[in-house]
Amino acid sequence: MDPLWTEAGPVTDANRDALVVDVDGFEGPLDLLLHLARTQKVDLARISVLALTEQYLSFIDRVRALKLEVAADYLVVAAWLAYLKSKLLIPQKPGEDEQTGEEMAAILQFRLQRLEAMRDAGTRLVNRNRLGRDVFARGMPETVIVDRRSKFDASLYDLLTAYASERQRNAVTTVEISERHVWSLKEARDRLITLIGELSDWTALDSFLVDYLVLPEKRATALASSFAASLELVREGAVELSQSKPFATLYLRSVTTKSRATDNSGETTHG
Amino acid sequence: MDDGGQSTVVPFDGDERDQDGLDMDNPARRLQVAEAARMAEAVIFASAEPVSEKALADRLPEDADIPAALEELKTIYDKRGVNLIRVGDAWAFRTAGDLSFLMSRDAVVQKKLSRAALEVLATIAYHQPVTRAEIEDVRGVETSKGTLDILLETDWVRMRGRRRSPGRPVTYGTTLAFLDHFGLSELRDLPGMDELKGAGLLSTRMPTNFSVPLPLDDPDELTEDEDPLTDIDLEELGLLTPGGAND
Amino acid sequence: MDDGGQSTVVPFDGDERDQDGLDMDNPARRLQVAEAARMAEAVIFASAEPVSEKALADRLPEDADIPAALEELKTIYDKRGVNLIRVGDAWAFRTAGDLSFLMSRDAVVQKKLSRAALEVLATIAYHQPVTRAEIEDVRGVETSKGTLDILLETDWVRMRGRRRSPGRPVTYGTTLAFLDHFGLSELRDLPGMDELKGAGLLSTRMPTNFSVPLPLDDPDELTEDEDPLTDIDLEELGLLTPGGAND
Repeated sequence: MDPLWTEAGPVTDANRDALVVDVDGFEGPLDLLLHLARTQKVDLARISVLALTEQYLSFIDRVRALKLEVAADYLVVAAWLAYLKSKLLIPQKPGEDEQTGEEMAAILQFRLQRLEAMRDAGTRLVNRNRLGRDVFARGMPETVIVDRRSKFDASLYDLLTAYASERQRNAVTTVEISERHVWSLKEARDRLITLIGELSDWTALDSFLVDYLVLPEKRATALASSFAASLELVREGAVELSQSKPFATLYLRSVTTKSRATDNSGETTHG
Repeated sequence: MDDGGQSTVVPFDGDERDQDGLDMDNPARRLQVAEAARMAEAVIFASAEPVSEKALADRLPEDADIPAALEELKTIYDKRGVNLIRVGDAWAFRTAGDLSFLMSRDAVVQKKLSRAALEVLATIAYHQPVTRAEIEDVRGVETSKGTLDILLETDWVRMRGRRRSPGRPVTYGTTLAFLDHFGLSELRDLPGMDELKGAGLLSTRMPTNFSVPLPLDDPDELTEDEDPLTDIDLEELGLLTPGGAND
Repeated sequence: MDDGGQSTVVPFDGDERDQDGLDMDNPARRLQVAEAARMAEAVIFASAEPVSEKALADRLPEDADIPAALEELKTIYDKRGVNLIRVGDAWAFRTAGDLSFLMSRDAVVQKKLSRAALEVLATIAYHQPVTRAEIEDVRGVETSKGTLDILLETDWVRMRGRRRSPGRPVTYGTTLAFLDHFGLSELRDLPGMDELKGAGLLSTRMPTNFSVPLPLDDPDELTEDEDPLTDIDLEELGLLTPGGAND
């Protein structure tokens, strides 16, 4: 995932800056979702994911109707939610080798709960008795007790910042900023994987991505570039593609997930 | 006090100690421990930073029973205006928490952590060792510049090493300074740690039984997707000195 | 111990006190003094300078009997590793005189590495084996011999060998002590370019030809274009006295 990113590093960066319309100060789509989920005023474990999906999509539609540019993160999640909604509404055909809507919904709930848990934990942490605010160390230390390993003092952070700034100072910094208004589908999918977790099972997303990321008149070309981007991801070994017949929906799944799963079980197999 | 991890730094006195750890009926031994406690007290008191048991061992006489001395000191200072606090494998005197109302005048203005930085800090603290990709997975956003580097700069967060997985990503964890700042003796003391672990919220992937959000009947019982803690887990939780043999 | 001077700051309870100064038979009063002692203890402990009785009076609750509290504290600490002492009209904690020998060992002042030294150290770590000229290429400025000498003195940097190239320049590398000090299990634990960027330490907008080298797998092994250092080399470099008799 990372190598894909750095390849397009500077360009992506510039683009990100241009696109960031912080949707009312939310820190990313998961934050927005958590906020919307709380408005349901029930335990996160009992929220209606379908209702949450509706809330989110209508929120995005409203923002877009105001002709405000919405950061791509939010659109990618909108695409995923639209897909989730379709899966929740249309009963699963038996024997289909892909995630059920219920499984996808459970993943979403898990992620919302986990984010909320980390937020609460952060709050509890800063509200503890803290050194230098509530509890204090000796104000008049008489000596510095050091493990006598070295009479020199430097931290890894010191070392790394020194190195980074040295290299930065001497690198010729010419940055090309190219203007693009739409994210490439490859970028979108990269983000999607970051945002929604690994797509471990066959997932059809392209049509939804295109709906949310691209203006209607550009959908045909976007779909084409999406397909091209998918092929490239396949070539790089990042995803697998599957299509049952010509013109049928394109399914993709992450390859890294599988290899990581293998790795966790002990042996690393390089493939 | 967990004696297990500490025995590694005290080389000689293992055989002198009986089952109860201290043979306090022996007046000579009692005096010896009291004297060691005085010395440990002086050294720890003199320093603003936590003093490691190794540093104490370096300074105190070879035959000093440091764990016993610390135990005694800790008891002596328990109800006082200044307490002896364990921070990882180090010890420090800190003013008692209930007196914070008195101390506010000494408070140095601390940089307020941004919400994002706090979230990243909590994610690192509870999930460590954790990679940047995993932090982003928890938060659903990329970590912007000025978040991780601020935490590294405060010296609450450090790079721990690399994950043994494809790409060998760098892992992050917290420091002794983190424990010291937030008044934690070890990571297991993190607020809500056990409940969060029990609820499966500290895993990078959704636990298989997650869709059943019923509270556990017996929080001590392992859930289906939990493995019993291995030594490596315990090390990570700071319950065991890395490499240290249990006694 | 001089009670006389203190009675002036205690407005109301003069008549409650008997000849011995404190009416310690009264349990409520005893508790009150103990609590005041706790507070005084915390305040004096945390203060960067000796604390006057007036300053204590400003800070502690109005009804606190400060002379009694200080008296009690002084008694408590009298035989301890740390004593409460009077400095003019103020109070401070000090290591007990008979234990000062414990402090003298720490007289070594830890030196901070200069920015330039840190940069050279980092350059050596990432680019090893590296010659002085190559360090210069990376840094864009000349490296003084003094800086290299300091780094050799840290024991984090060593001369590895000589490059098989004209002039046979000395190659530098890091030591095991380097890894140990910076908490790395191997050189490859040093974060790469992506990770430096991800941590916010390196700008994400670096030129496309920019790269950070992969540190050596095995820093102990000489690379193909390195010769080992001979005794003659060491003599030339002034690391070995001719004849080798002296150290």
